[in-house]
Amino acid sequence: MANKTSESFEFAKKKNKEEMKHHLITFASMIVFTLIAFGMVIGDFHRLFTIPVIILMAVVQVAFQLYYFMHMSHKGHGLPALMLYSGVGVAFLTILAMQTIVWW
Amino acid sequence: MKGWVSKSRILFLLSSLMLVLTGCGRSNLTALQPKGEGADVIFDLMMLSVIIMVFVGVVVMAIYFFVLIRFRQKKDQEDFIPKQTEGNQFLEVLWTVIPILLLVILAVPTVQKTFMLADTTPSEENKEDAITIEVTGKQYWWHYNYNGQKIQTSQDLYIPTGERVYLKLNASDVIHSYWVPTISGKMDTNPGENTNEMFLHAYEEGVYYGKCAELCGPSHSLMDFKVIAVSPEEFDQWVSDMQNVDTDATPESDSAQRGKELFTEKSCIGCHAVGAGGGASTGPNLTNFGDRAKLVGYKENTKENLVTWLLDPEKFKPGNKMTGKYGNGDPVNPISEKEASQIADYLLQLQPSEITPEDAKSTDSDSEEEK
Amino acid sequence: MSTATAQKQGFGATLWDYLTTVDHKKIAILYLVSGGIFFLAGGLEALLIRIQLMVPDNNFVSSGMYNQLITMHGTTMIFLAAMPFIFALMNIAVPLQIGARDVAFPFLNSLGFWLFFFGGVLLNLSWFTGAPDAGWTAYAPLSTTSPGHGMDFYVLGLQISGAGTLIGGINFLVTIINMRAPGMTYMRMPLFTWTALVTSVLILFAFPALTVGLFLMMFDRLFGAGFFDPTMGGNHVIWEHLFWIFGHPEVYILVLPIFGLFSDIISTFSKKRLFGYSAMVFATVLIGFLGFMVWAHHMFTTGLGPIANSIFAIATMAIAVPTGIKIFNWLFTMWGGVIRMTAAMLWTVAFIPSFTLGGFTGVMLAAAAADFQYHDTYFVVAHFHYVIVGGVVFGVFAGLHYWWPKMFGKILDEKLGKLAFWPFFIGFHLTFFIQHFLGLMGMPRRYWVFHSGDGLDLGNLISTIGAFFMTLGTLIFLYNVIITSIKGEKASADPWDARTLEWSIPSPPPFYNFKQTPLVRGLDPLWVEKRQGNGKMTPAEPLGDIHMPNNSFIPFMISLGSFVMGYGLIYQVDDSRWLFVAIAGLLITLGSMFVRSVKDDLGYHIHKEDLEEKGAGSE
Amino acid sequence: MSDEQLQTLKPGQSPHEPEKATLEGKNKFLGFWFFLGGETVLFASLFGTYLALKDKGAETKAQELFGLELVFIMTIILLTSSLTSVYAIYHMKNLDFKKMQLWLGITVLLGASFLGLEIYEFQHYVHEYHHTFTSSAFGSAFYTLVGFHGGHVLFGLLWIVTLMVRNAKRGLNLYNAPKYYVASLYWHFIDVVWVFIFTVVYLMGKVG
Ligand code: HEA
Ligand code: HEA
Ligand code: HEC
Ligand code: CUA
Ligand SMILES: [Cu+2]
Repeated sequence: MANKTSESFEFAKKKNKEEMKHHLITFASMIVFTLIAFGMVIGDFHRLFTIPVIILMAVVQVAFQLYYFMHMSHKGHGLPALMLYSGVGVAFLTILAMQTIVWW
Repeated sequence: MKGWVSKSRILFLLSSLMLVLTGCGRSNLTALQPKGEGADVIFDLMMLSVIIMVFVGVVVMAIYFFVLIRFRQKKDQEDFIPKQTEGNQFLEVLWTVIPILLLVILAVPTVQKTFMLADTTPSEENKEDAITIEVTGKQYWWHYNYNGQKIQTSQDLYIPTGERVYLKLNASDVIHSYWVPTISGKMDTNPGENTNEMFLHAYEEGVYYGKCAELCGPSHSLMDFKVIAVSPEEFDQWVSDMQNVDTDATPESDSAQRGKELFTEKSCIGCHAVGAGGGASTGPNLTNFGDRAKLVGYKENTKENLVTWLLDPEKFKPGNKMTGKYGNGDPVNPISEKEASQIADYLLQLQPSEITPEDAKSTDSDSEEEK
Repeated sequence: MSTATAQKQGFGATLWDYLTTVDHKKIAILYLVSGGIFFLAGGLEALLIRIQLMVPDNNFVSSGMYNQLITMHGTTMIFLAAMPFIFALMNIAVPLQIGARDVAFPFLNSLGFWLFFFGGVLLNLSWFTGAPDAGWTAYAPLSTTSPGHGMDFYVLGLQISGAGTLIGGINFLVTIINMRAPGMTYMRMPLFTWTALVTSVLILFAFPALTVGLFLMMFDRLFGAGFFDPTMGGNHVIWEHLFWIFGHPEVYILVLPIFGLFSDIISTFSKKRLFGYSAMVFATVLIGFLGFMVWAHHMFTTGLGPIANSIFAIATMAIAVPTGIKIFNWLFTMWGGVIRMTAAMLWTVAFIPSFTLGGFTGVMLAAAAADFQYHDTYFVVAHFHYVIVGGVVFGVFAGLHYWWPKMFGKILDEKLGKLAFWPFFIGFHLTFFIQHFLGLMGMPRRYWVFHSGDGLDLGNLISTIGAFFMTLGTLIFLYNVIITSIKGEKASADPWDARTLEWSIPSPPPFYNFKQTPLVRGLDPLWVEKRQGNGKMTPAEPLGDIHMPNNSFIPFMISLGSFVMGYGLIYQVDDSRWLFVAIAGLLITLGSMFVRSVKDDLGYHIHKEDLEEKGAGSE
Repeated sequence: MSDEQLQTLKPGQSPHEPEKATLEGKNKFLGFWFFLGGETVLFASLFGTYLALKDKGAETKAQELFGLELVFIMTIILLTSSLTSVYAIYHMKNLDFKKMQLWLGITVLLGASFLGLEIYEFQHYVHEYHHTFTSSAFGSAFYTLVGFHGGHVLFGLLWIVTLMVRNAKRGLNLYNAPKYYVASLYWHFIDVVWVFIFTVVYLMGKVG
């Protein structure tokens, strides 16, 4: 294990701190998305309007989780992303099928 | 190497021979001699696909045998190093594009015919006259309800020739599948809300063999039925005969009369209706039992067989839903042999209609009847 | 631990070694042996099926027994014979082909095997009390209402062995991605490794659907849930979807690695590099991709409607294109080469027309409207035995002949190999070719009897005779295995004049595989060195200590625990005291996992000096 | 290599990505992500089943059944636990073991309270509405989907606690860093699934 100098460690630490700030912002926006989603349901908007919006909120929130909290935005996550999206592809087909060709 | 080739050739010859020997199978069971619209349409599609496959097959096999014969290692080639070709763009494009084209040729009629077969609503002008029948698959028999005609029957489905008869398919226990190969493709019968629809359109009169095609338990392979296609006039006759059954009529013989009483005493009536109007449908409707060619779908409908069935249904249909549920509650001897004989006499004289499978025998004549 | 493996061992020690091994080469042998046993069991079941169908209205087995036989035959062959064969071949070849010392997760490799094994044993124990009888597809509600415990064994046996397979899949994914030797880029990987990679991806995404399906079925059968019960608002179509979302990719899981090994074998025995390598890779990926969009072609008659049927029909047909690319590339690899007809090559050459015919009938089935006639008839039985036996089983035989020297250090007798081939090959076509016509002549599948007078007698008789020919072939192969292990000659490192890395090290390889990690300089690295170098791989690193994983008994215990839990769950419906057995099993599993996570397992080192002592000339 | 792995890492030392510093770590990292890809399909199958069976056979439909207050609280708790586990990994990257353990401890507490509320919620449905696992297909599908998630939470808790206890004495090293990292990924994934559960099951259930 090649030991790096403590300078580079300090640098990394600073970068981590920077990132942590982003994480806080991420978290705050996730809470906001949640509030919007719940708010729309409680507010009793039309369902054709509500459903797409809350699903969108969920997708954005999940993207935040994946890219920031789970660091998928960092490099070296190409294959994890590929596999995850392949999984999402299969997941999408599965759910689509269950919605459309189970009852007739 | 020569041996290899000739051996495969012999094999091929042998299999073609087998085909000739067996012919195309029983003429009222095979899918290869269609006698109805659905089977006909499908047969065309099959032939188209076979032609495409034969074409590709010939190309593949030609290259295959050429390569195997031409490029086998020769005696002096132990140390020969062939050229290490990486590929050939032209060839690779060729064998990508040609199959795509062939598949398009197959896909277009496939889609067209898939939609055609799924078109199960009668057209505007014959909406009134179109016959719709509810088919219910049960372990291990079929129940029919001619809604428009107010007739309920079982096992044998009477239809007129020359028109589409619409079926609504359902099951009451597990999945079955309704298949009359010579007239039409199959369709599953689902338990629950998922009702399926299909049509039968027989071109000619005949007794067509039907099979249950979805594993449904121990007697899956015995869940046979018949579709009896008769001329429209005969069909109308049959309908009116069935609608006018007199269920109270006294049987001619004493034995049959006693049988009729036993039919109630031994709780048969709890599951079997006699009378096309309906009633219990836990077991097959027996209104025209005497007209049937087959007992429980596949056994010759003789008195002897019927008595055997009544004494021990397991003998003919393992796992059937009648065993142990009738008679005096004694699972071993629910009814005596004498009683069975009397009931048999009663059931066999239930022949309300002039129209029987005999009237539709035209296509059945070329294959011998089984024992 | 290192000393234990180095010494000559008694039987007990050997047994213990295999129970605890994490060495991919030994796990390969474990997979091979258990897969082989299950194959014989499945074959025996097939024979009984064929004997029952030899003559019309036969009563050789009862109808209930017949349904158990077909269910167990299908389930055993797919999950317990074909899958472990695939894993055996992947285990022996993949790490060696990429120049790795072991797989990425040796411990998980072992765990995957033992879970598979115990799942298989659980499933087969059902024979004592009544085996599952609703077909290998286990369609509800027949399966959920089937009396007795047969279907419970099916559900839990497959659940446990499925977990093992999933673990194995992830292991191979990471192995292939992370453990490649320097210079072994993706586009230099042998085709077998490529197909193993794609197959692992398919496993990763297909098996979870089965897992869920089996859970739902378990809840319905054992805990009173109503997923598939129409009276409770359930719907059996959900099962059909889940099963086939798994089931269709599963058939490509089986056949892709076989495609890969055929590619390696054909190029080896034609002395040519693979024709259209990148097209082959692309086709593999495309088949994997399309494999997930076609599952409903098994459900054309379920009643999904013409729109869904058409979409799935077209998607299904599309798979013919990449598969065709493969067929033609194989033919053109042989074109211009020098073909050596060894036993391995014989199976391969026989595969091409057999599989192609199976593929053709597949495309015919894909024509949705026509499938209304084919579905659930012997036409389908013929189709899938043509692709599975003519593809997968031929492939396994070819692969075994090819890699046997690498696994056991001895070459399977070539004469006997060819002698086994002919009866099997002829029997195969005899059995299954005629079945196409049986189906079209009105014989549905899963039929315990057919009636005399239905015109099906002769075809069935011929089919049965064919099955006996296949048995003969199998027996000759078994004899070959025994004879070879007794007096076969020792194999050299590279008996076939082959092209890939596994042939650069001794047969069988030392337990650390490569003394020095090789440097890969091109596609077919060994061939490159043989033509352009001195015939040996150049090392990519100086000789140094080698880090090795420790053996472990924990995988066995985890699997044993889940086996016990499965048993308990099955019988708790009869008597709730069995719940304690289930809980005990769970505790064994969790406890073993706990031990695993708190006990550091750092492995050990083989020291440089020991390696030098063993002699530099181990190649 | 191996013994080095057990040396405790201290702040001020490199590497700053201790979870991926060894080959084992890299393998674990990749393998676990792949596993999550598989889990995606697993949960999709459960979601699909739930959507197909929603309200089927049940007396009480989703709209009347669900209350949003509790779900909201549970959501906030789980989201927060996601943040706290990010903090833990932040401190791990800075090689500050003590703080990492602290934040993980908070994560565990939040997770446990989430689980407690979930159990309470189930109880409520069973007692007030007789909405049980065996009462209808809807019930079966609901408890299976949400229960699978709950099971994941439980497993995650056991896992993290085991890690914390096992390593309490010896601190962070290259051997256990990947384990911590992977456990945190798992925890985030649980949160991802929950986001879809509260949206698809509860909110969409309420909307009807
Ligand atoms: C290894 C296993 C395997 C493989 C590889 C395949 C390959 C294919 N299968 Fe098969 N299949 C099964 C195993 C397999 N199948 C099993 C087990 C079942 C039954 C399960 C059960 O119900 O129990 C089944 C059932 C099955 C059905 C459902 C039938 C029914 O139940 O009604 C269908 C329908 O579309 C189908 C289609 C196909 C197609 C289109 C391919 C294609 O991938 C084939 C592609 C190959 C070729 C086409 C040949 C080579 C190509 C060329 C030479 C190019 C040119 C060709 C053309 C232009 C046509 N299969
Ligand atoms: C990998 C998959 C695989 C393989 C290799 C096989 C191999 C064979 N299969 Fe099978 N089969 C299936 C998968 C497979 N099958 C599936 C999935 C089904 C559907 C099940 C269902 O409907 O649910 C099926 C169904 C099926 C049927 C239809 C049953 C029905 O629908 O009613 C038939 C009938 O002929 C059959 C026959 C055979 C035969 C003769 C072989 C032969 O190739 C077997 C050759 C091998 C041997 C003959 C072994 C030799 C045995 C010995 C030497 C005995 C020695 C014994 C000891 C020492 C203990 N199979
Ligand atoms: C529990 C319900 C039940 C009772 C009671 C019952 N049956 Fe049946 N019966 C059935 C069922 C179900 C079948 C269909 C069996 C099959 O084909 O799988 C059947 C079939 C038959 C058949 C053959 C019908 C055909 O279409 O070929 C006859 C005849 C018959 N029953 C007569 C009787 C008589 C006589 C009795 C009384 C002594 C009786 N049944 C009592 C359920 C019952
Ligand atoms: Cu009914 Cu098979
Ligand atoms: Cu398929």
